[in-house]
Amino acid sequence: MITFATISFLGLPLLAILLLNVVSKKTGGAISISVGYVVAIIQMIAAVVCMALLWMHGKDFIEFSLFWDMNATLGAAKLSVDLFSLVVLFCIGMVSLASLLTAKKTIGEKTLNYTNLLMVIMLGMNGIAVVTDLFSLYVFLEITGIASFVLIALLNDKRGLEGAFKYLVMSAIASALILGSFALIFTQTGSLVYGDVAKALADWRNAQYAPLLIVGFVMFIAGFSIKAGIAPFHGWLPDAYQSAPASVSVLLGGIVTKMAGVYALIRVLNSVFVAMPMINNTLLILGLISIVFGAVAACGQKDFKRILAYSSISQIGYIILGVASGSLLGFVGAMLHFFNHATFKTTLFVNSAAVEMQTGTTDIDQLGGLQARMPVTAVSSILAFLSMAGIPPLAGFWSKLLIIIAVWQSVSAVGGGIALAASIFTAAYFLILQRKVFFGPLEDHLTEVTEAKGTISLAAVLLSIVTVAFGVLFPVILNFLHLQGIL
Amino acid sequence: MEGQGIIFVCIFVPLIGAFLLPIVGRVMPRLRNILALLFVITAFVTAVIALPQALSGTPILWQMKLPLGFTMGFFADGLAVFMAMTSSLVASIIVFYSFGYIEHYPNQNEYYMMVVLFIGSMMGLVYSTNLLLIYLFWEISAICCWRLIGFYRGKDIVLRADKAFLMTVGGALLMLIGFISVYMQTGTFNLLEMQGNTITTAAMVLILFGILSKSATLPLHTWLPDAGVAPSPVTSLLHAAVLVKIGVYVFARLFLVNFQLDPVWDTVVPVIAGVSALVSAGAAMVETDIKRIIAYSTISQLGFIFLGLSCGTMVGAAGGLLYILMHSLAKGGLFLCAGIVEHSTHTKDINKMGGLAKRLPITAVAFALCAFSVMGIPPFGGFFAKYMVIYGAATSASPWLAVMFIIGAVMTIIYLLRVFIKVFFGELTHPDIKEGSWEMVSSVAILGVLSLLGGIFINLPSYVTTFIIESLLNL
Amino acid sequence: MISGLSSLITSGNGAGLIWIMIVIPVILAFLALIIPKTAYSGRATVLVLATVINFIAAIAIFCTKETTMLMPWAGFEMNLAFRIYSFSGFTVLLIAVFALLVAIYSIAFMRNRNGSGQFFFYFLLTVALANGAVLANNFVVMLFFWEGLLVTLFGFLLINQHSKPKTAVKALIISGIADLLLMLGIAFTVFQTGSLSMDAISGLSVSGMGLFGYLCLMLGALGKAGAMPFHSWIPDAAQDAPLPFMPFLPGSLEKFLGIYLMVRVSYEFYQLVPASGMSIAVMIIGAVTILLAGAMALIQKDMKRLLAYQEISQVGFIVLGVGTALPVGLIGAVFHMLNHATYKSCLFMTAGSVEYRTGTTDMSKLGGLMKVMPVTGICFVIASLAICGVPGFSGFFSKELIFDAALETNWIFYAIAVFGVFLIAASFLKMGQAVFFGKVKAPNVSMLKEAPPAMQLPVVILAIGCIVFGVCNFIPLHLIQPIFGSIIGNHDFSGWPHSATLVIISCVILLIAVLNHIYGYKKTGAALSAVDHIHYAPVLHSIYNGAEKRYTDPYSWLMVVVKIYSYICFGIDRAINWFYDVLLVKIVSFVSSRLRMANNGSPSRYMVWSFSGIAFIIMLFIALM
Amino acid sequence: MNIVSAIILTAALLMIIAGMFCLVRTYNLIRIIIAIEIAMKAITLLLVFAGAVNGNMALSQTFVITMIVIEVIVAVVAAGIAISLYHKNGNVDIRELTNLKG
Repeated sequence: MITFATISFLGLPLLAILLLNVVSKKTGGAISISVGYVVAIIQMIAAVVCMALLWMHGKDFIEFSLFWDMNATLGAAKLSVDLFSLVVLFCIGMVSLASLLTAKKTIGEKTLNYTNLLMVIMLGMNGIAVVTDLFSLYVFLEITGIASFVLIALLNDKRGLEGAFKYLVMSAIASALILGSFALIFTQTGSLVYGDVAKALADWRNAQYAPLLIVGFVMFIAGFSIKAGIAPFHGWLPDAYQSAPASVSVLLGGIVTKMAGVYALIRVLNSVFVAMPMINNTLLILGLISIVFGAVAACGQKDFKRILAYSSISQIGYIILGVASGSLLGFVGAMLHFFNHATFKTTLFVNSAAVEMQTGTTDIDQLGGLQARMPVTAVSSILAFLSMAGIPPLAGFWSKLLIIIAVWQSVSAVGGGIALAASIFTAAYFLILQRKVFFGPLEDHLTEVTEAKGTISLAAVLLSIVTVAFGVLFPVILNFLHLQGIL
Repeated sequence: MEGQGIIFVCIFVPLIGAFLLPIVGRVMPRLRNILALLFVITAFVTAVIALPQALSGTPILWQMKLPLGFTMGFFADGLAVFMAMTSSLVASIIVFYSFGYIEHYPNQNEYYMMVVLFIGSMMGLVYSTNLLLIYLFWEISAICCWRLIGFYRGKDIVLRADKAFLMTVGGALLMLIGFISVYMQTGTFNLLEMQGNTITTAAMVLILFGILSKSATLPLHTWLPDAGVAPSPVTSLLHAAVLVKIGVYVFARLFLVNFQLDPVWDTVVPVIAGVSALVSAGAAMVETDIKRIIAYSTISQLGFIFLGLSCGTMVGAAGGLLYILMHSLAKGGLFLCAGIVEHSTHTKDINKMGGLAKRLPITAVAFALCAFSVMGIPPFGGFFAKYMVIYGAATSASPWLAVMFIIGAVMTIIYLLRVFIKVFFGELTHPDIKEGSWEMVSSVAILGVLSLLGGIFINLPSYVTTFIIESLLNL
Repeated sequence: MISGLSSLITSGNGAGLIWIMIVIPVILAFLALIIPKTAYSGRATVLVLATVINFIAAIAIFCTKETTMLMPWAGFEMNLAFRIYSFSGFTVLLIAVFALLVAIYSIAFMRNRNGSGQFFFYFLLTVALANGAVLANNFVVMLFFWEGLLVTLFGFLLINQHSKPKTAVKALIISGIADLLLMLGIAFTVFQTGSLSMDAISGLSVSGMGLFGYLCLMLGALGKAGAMPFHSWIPDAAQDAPLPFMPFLPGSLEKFLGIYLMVRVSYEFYQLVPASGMSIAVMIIGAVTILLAGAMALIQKDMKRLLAYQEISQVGFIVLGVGTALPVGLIGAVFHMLNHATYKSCLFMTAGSVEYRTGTTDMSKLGGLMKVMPVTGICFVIASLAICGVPGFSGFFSKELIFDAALETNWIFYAIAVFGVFLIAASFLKMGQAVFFGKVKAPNVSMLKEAPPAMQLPVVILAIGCIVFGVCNFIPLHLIQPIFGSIIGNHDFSGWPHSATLVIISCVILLIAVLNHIYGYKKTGAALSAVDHIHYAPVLHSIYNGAEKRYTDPYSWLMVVVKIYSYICFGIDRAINWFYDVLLVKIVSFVSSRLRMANNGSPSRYMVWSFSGIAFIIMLFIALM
Repeated sequence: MNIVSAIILTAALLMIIAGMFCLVRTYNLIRIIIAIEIAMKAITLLLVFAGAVNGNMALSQTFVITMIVIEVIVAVVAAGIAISLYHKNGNVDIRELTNLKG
């Protein structure tokens, strides 16, 4: 059971890729989406099962291996899942499912390509979630990255290509920086497994190449900041999000940049750079800048997806803030916010996909009063946005609260205060978007618009339910975490 | 325990029931209306049932232990039950009024849902023992307020709704920072566990921001007059019965009951309240939009409530509570009357109205009754509240505050008379209008009569408020 | 009911009486409102019944020994407490008498007029509230009834003025301010003693907090009595309200209440020291009122307005008397209050009778009415003699007492008061001659006849009162003096004034007034313009002009102040709104548009940002290390 | 630090700077790809240097080889996008790529 569950994270996407490339192109398009559904759903189930197993056995993590013998010495990439990676894996499944649900109506004849690439990107992300050494991390990062470039450019339109190229260039720089930092760190450690690196770095100040290590740290932060889209490294992010096809935006905004940037950063930070206040504090400041910058910039945007992109920058700031606080509470907050962000941001991108599909545009100046015509989309967007703005009892509030308490407690009250007060800008762009798209009088040329039927609405509804349920049942979750000894 | 059941019914019937209404509304609009009324009345009835126990000295308490000091619970002491009763009573009448007012507009499902949710959040807020819960319900009410103000969906109207939302949420965020600062100091969000703590000035200021923004006190008040674009029952709900009272209630709950304050706040808060009362009273004199005038009057009267609650004397505090009740009844009535006038004449400009007393006699009388109550003229209920507040101020550490509020009271008389005379007397401008529907007219009549009875049978409400204040302050 | 009443009276159950005095008028008031217009006699019956019951109960109360009653009410010592004692019993009796007389008069007057139901309704409510205010033994209870009169006042003034309710607004605002000051005064007073019970407060000193308390209480009482600067609604009301309102509220009831409180405040709650600053201040208010209102009365061309100004002027005398803080002033003031109510009600009623028959009170349209309305005319003359203070009539005796007191404090006050008498006499000579003597002149001469008996009855009774209270002044004075036994000792003020000099001076002044009138009459040939030589005197002319345009009306100034203040506040409010609506929005949109422009779509720009970000990180590292 | 490491590090630094400068200053898509490759080669050098310093040459070599493979894929994808853009725009000037901004 446990083996199956763990192996399915990497094995299933691989298997699906094989399967999809065996079938002919004609039939492939039809079944590929269904295959995707199966993979995504199984991944979600597997994540939940693993969580249950962790809980039942009272373990912190489960180690496993894909092809090699677990106990082989050389080159044996050990994989491991703990609660955080399982939450993340669940999110990957969830967002992939949402992306697939959206894709069914929007992607057209490229369905097979799309599903193939989706499987690749899932493989990459799952890999990021389960690896335990920097080398494998890099490999899966690149897999994720390459798949997402192609996905953005999937429809081969001008905008998509442009966005993909910008993403590619920035991502390559990020890779160079990350890899450079790994190389510099490698000078000191001689191993790339998280635990070994952490041990070797514990005494880094006395190392032979200490200055090089500092350069490595800088490169590390900068590299992952580009990947995560933290201000001021964010330039590519709105362009990529805006230009991608609707279902790919769902994927990118919901999970990909979070995996490639934020999760990897958190993972490395937590397992490698243990107790380095310098890095934590830097990230804290970057997180604060991101929060304020993203939110203020979002207020002036004219495009639905760009608003969401900038809000991602802002929300990533919160996650970074939680981790940077260095305390367990902050980490849990970040984890929960990661999950919540995946939920509400995916909802919003699904909504933007619905609006784009039904009206043909995402320019908010050309929209208005859609609530009368698209009630499901409107209501789910309100819920998602309120969750994002940290309005209780929705999910976003609780994770934000934990993060801010953690920052307040362990670093500075001012930081926490600023982070919280910046939510007002979140509320501001939420209102601008709602007013221009959903609330307000119905524009004349939109009177014929109907609700996006079928899978898109289904995705929005399901995700909204998750957001609301998580928020309302948060006391239960909190109690559970407490009983598990995590809090 | 039976008592806890009562609180749960009181909170969750409207809170959860609200979400049923749109579903019911798709099938049977009439049933939806009745259900909405029923939910609100349930809240009122349960609050009344809870009153004896709240006054008995062993209030109902329900708690759920949570880690990190997040322990949540509901607690029905006299103050909470009093607020619940006041707001649900007025809200019931307002919902009843809506039957007539709102029936020709689209989005009724959302309207009833939001109204009932609004009441539910108020119920939840007053019983909460946890700062987070207070914040939670506080924000729910802000959301409802946002949807309700934007009910007519016009571009301008939605902008105003956004403004109200932004200002109250902005204040609330600052308040949350204050809450967290208190949490850092005490290690818990549970009010019952942090009773009697002295809180820092910074936290006090931050929390005050939230309270002032919600209760529309200078300088965070400007959303309230702008919210007059909402349907009249909504403005009534916002300005009179529920929304602005949330801030006042939290002020009473936190600073009257729970925290020790530096004595300097006994002067600072009344001064803020006084400036607010005076400036808004002046603005009310200049405005020509009937709803904006009454809205400014609300801001002005809230100053009196704050004065009563913050001046540091028992009489003042009891007067403040009494003021909440009387103001809810009377101001609710005024807004509903304004709604009838607006509905009949299709204008809100008082310069374009006149002599309506001939055509809307019951409305005119109800308006007069409510206006006299707000002015604080006996035998209407507002008199006692105003007297107690001013007496409380005059006997506090800084008696000169009372002078400020006497000027405010004079201004109240002047501007309310101005509206009353301009609208209901003078040359008849709209000869062919008639009274609103029977639901609307009877609602305002009830509120007018309640304002009067509240003064004549003052011993009932006054007994409750006196008891509450004495038991709270002698803890 | 009557039997129940009599048993109450015999048993001397004060508490029951108090309820009768308050509750029964209220119930009957609603009855009068409900009875349809067609059943006018029903309404009238209710009114008479109520006032008669009230009268009987008042007699009973007057005869009752000191009684207190206390019921819990609004908490915090705000008990429903009443107290019957000599002064309150006396005042209640006065209220009842005048209410009864005016009721009889108004039944005849209001027949066939609009709004009689409302009028009776407010009438009875006013009686109930006034009774409550006088009998109250708790400040809040007193304030409750006292301020409640605002509602009925407003109602009275609205009855005929649906299209132009300016006077109602003015009256409510002015009285409202006075009542709020009273509220403040009560708060300050109670602050010193800690008790709301009125009989628990005595002899506070007028200093410090007490000064404010006393001042506010006095202003509240002055406002009710209609002294300057709270007077200006009364002349307007005289023109706008149904006529019986004038003898009822401003003519009698409000004076009783105001002076009742003034006396209690100055002699009971506070210890007003003779010739102290506050005493002088109150006297100045009185003197100014006498002078200005008298001067205004002089030039009026309308009976009702003239009477109204005269009435204000009379209040000045009373205030002057109270303000001396001397026993003789006190007795003079209370006696004057009674006399004033008598003759002023009588005068208003005669004016009402004139209006009833001729349809106007404009003196330029009237003349020689003595021939057609002899009873009314004679009563008018008697009351005029009383108000002018002609020796032998009631006004003379009370005025002499006040003169005594004023002279004792400072001769200036005496001089002003005496000059006031001149103004009064001059204006009454003018009005009397213009309206009742000379050629018969009226808009409808042919249909003129004496007023109906029901209107004559109270007029005659009051006229007789003017004579009786003068000739047999021991009757009222022996009622009044025991009330203030503790203050005045065993002194008896009845009988002829003790200072012959003052009497002679008064007589001389009256003579001068007559000469002045004759001079003016000879000069212009018309009674109405007999004072034109004063009206159009060089300097006075422009002052009068201004006054006629209400430049001297404190209310106009108040409204100007309110308006300026309101615009300032509105400006502040708009500025705050501008901050949120414009400035904040502009700042945020400016910043975000800059950020938009910064993101120009060029990858090299993004890279430059990234490199600057790296530089920033390095700086942070350096700073953090 | 010996002279060899100093030379290697300086070389790597120069290559990185060259790559980055090229990235910022050039407008040709193909040149940008080349610039990325230059920078990546510097990183490769660093990895080799690291292996030499800590003695774990095997891991270093594995890493370098894997990296080269990935680099190729990235370069291929980038070139593919560049070619597509050339088909759409008729040139490979990055200044044409400003549809997305704001």
